[in-house]
Amino acid sequence: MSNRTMASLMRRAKVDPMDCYQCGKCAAGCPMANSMDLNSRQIMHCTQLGEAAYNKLISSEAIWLCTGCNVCHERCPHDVDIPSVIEQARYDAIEKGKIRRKSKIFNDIFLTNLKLTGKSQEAFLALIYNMVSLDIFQDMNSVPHMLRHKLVSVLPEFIKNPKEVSNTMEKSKEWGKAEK
Amino acid sequence: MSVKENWEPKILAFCCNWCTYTGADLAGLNRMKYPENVHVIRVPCSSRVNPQFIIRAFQKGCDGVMVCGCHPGDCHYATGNYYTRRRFMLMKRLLEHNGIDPNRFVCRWISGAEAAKFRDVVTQVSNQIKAMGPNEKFREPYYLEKEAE
Amino acid sequence: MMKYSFFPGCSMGSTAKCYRLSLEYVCRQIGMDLYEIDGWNCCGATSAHVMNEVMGLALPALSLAKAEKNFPHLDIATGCAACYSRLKTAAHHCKNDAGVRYQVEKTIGMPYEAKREVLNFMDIFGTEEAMTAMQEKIRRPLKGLKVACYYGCLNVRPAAITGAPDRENPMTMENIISLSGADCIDWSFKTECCGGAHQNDATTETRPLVDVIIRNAVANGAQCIVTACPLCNMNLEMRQKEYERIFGTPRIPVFAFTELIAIAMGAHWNEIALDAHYTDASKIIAEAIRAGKEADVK
Amino acid sequence: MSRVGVFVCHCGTNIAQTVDVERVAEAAKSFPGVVYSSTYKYMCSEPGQAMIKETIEKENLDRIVICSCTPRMHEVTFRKMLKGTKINPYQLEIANIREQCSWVHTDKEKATEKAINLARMSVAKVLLNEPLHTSSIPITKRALVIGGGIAGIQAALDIADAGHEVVLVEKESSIGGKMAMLDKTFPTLDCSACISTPKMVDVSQHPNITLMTSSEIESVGGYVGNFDVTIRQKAKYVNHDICTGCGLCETKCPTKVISEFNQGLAKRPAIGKMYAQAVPAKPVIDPNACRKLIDGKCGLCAKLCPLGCINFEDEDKLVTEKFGAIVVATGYQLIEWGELYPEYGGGKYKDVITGLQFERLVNASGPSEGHILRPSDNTEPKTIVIIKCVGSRDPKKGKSYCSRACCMYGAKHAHQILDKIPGAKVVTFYIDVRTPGKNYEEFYDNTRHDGAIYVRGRVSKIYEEDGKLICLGEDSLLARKVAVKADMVVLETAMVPAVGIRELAGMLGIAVDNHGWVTEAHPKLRPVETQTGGVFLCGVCQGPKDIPDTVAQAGAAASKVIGLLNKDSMETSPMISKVDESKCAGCGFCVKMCPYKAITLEDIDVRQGPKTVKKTVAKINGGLCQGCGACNVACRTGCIELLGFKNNQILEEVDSLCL
Repeated sequence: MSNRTMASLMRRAKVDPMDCYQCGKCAAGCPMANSMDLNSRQIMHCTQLGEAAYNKLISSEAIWLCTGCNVCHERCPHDVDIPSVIEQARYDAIEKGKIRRKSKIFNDIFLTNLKLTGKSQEAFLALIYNMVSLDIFQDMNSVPHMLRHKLVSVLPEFIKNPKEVSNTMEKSKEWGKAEK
Repeated sequence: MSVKENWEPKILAFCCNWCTYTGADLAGLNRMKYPENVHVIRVPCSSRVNPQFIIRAFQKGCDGVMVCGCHPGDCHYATGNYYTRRRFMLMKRLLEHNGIDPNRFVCRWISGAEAAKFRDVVTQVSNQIKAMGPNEKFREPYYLEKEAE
Repeated sequence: MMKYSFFPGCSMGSTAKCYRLSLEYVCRQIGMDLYEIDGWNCCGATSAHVMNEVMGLALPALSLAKAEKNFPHLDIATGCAACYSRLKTAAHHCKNDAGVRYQVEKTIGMPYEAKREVLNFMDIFGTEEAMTAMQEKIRRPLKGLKVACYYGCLNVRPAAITGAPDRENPMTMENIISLSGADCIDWSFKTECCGGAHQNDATTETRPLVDVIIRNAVANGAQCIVTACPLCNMNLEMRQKEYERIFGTPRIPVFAFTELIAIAMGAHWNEIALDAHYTDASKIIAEAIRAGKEADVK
Repeated sequence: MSRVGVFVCHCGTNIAQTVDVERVAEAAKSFPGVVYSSTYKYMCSEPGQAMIKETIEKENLDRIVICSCTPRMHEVTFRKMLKGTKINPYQLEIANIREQCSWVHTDKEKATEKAINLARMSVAKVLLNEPLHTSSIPITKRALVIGGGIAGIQAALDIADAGHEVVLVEKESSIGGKMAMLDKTFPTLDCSACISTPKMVDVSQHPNITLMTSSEIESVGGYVGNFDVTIRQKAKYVNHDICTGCGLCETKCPTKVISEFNQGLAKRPAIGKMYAQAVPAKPVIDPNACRKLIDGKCGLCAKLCPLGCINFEDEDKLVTEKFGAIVVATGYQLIEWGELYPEYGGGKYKDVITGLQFERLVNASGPSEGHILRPSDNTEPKTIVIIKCVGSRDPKKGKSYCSRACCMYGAKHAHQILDKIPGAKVVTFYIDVRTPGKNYEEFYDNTRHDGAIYVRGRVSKIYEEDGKLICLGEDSLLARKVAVKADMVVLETAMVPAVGIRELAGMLGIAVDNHGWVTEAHPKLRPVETQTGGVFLCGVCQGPKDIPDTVAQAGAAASKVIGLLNKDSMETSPMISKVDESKCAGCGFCVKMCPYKAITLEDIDVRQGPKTVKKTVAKINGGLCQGCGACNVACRTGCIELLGFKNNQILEEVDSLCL
């Protein structure tokens, strides 16, 4: 591949896109395929076609819907590590500021929370996410059950030294490989 | 001895008739380009290459020697290149023992279809030898004198 | 020697109450020691590795490095599939790629050599030693309970990281559960993804995933599903009411696999908070215990 | 004093445009031994050759160097040319100044320099060339055909029809191979048995063919024209000389085991014919199933046989025979897919079957008498999924290659289902449809018109729910996931080489590729020859192919065998190793090196002063030696020389480059 962006993507993902012969076994097994605007087979096709198609890929919703379950890679006859391609495509998307709205909200809340407490607080996350994303009533019917059985605590919990975590997170960003 | 300007190394390549020589022909057929300083000697099999030939080449003024054959397992004569492989592991050490940089001696597997690999290997070896400069060890005084002229 | 460093993960302290209590119960019974990693932190799943490559490796490595410092001779155990995957990935890359290890060590400011293995509790309870110990402690076998063992995706895949020998039809959990006397059904969605990673930010899209899993389990005769991951567990059971309304999905209790073992060992319901499940499980468990007693009498 | 002539070819402009040929010719005049040099537009052309011949006469040359294209191209041409002159054809060297000089370089100055160097090296070598003469070896006019499938049958018949004796060896108890299992053949849909059984009968009745069933090759010695082959005839426990094939034993045998011929879909007795039309039409006992042979408790067949043919004491026999040529036609088997594809159930679903199992199901002489029934419950399936490329085109789990026949027999299966089951639905999952053959595309077209649905995508998973096999695939043309609820699934699995091919190849000294397919001598120009002289191949053992190609290849192999056997003797290459017995110490190191077992140690008488003493020396068999030269290097005393590539010849080449 002559194109530098593509060459760099493939080096990082350790995948040769031309290994893929578009049989579709990956998409057939993908649990999310029907919700994706580009399914895993089409994602690989985008990487085969070059820069323009790749730009379409990094603007897609699909890369944010991948659950990383790896069933595509597991069953691929040519052992193409599709999750790794998607992962790298996401980093490229982040660098260009193209993140699916809901994913951005969720990930930002998650990482902010993590930075502050060193732990993820499932209930708080869900609550804040629902408010910011305007899905206010999502999962609300589970709340009484959770509170009754003390499945969530009312106050946020902290790990011993949250500072270490926030330091690690800050330093991680210094290496590049996608920001935010 | 100082390296003369525009110095070109002399590189000898022993190529087996069935794979590498065919690959070299294919490189020609495809009009691939590689340095002129490589000369091929055709042998039926890489296992035909007597270590004596290599010593002689260095002695007489070659700067690099290559032995190329079929990929292990693909030998036209079934097992010949396995002998080559073992022989030239020892050869490298022998050269080192004698004070010749073992990097001047290269053993590669190039099939009849790998014209591009032939070109790449030959080019790379040629550049490598060029960077190393002329071989001075092991040579008969006559050739050294001739070169000094 | 059944001793492990223990990485609990965030869910163990909250939503996975049943899992944690039953896990602790079983460990007490068989004399397995878990040493919680001092000062462990969240592994970052599912956001860190999505947003930043190094962060996705450094966060789990931070906990692993601490474990390595405190308990240099113990393998690391974790009960959550997502944590397992992140920890194992970090350990795998640090072990096999000197460049990654350098980056990670610089980032966390600690040395980390990735000398010890990261294990999930199926690996741990699946060892011969643990199996024998558990077998000895079974007091009231659960007779006739039909169980679908659900592994989820990250406990078995990717193969290069987990090293799981069979990714389509693994049997470790079945072997463990069969100790409890329950019958494990043969079904086809053991290792399909439940979409847990996107249960907040892509709820609509992940709903059908849970639906097909539960349907296949029920179609193959399962009375309950057991998992080895708090995220899977919550995702499979929390919204069943909603799925029933939307897809007509049948309702089915979902347990952590340690719960069934704990019950078979004689744990009291309160001890392991069995009533904290979203779908009532008391009936089938009581039935299984009763059948077990009858079989014993005969 | 040698008189060398150097002829430099322009090759039109191919050489001349980057190499100054005149300068090369001029420089050549100064080389030691050279008395003449010239250039010409096309040396290989008729006038070019005439010019060389004339010059040889005129200048009284005794050896020549031609600077032209690669020796792989025209060495043979020029050697033939020399046959008509006073020079021995081996007094020739070719300097490769086209492929390895003019075509790969651009700098004319440097290229010319290199061409001069190459010419000098060739001149240095040719000075040491010796006249060589071909010798001849006699040929045994009998052929051995290994494998009794349609390839072996065809080859045996063709060779026998040409008047040569043939021995056909088959490891099973009947010939017929895979073709005998099939129901119909694409694209004409003629009945496989109807076209193959007459050929099988022809084999059994042909006066020139000796049929050895239940036999395997034990060892192979010798060389082209003179092979010594030992064949193991496995015990049949039935005396075929008196057996009439009445079949009484078969019907009464109480032991029933899984039938391999019916692909596990039915049972067979422990004694019996492989199938109804078996040739020879006589039973054998399966020693792994027969109760009498296992624990001595039965022997019913022996009591029943009216002619007393049963002999439980029968033993394997070894026979050694001489052959002039060998044809390898060992065929294929289907890949064991169960272990490889856990996502397809790994074999736990009874109604997920292979293409060959389907052939038995749909075959009128098969277990269900031609009714397509589900193996699990013997009901007629309504929806059938056909999955192609299972094990083929799958480098991670199976094989990287395309099995070539599956697209067509997949279409045939679809056609047969639609034909036999009214209202049936057939969904074929494919990656590509490959129909390169006469009337193949038309057949595929018809199948689609018959109603077969083709979905482009590979199935990711098969699972059972509510008694249906659910096939999850992607319709990649719509980019949507599809789940087909099937009653039966047919997997068109990959062809893999027959078991034991590597051992057989080892005995024959032929090569197999990393999959185990036998390697032909040249993929295009020598497709039925192997690298060992006198050993030919045909059929699927060389790589997946369909019946027409197999039969065509069998005919081709037969014609090569006939061509060889029609000769009384054959010439051998003179460029082989030669031992200088006076120097040989008899260490035997070369014996171990030789890949062709061409070297043996022998005692000879030598005169030492007044006495005659015994001495052990290496002897080279000219028929076996292929001229690789491995023994030369191994020889401690330097007494073995490879004619045409002698040590001093190569050393001279080295020296002359460094001048």
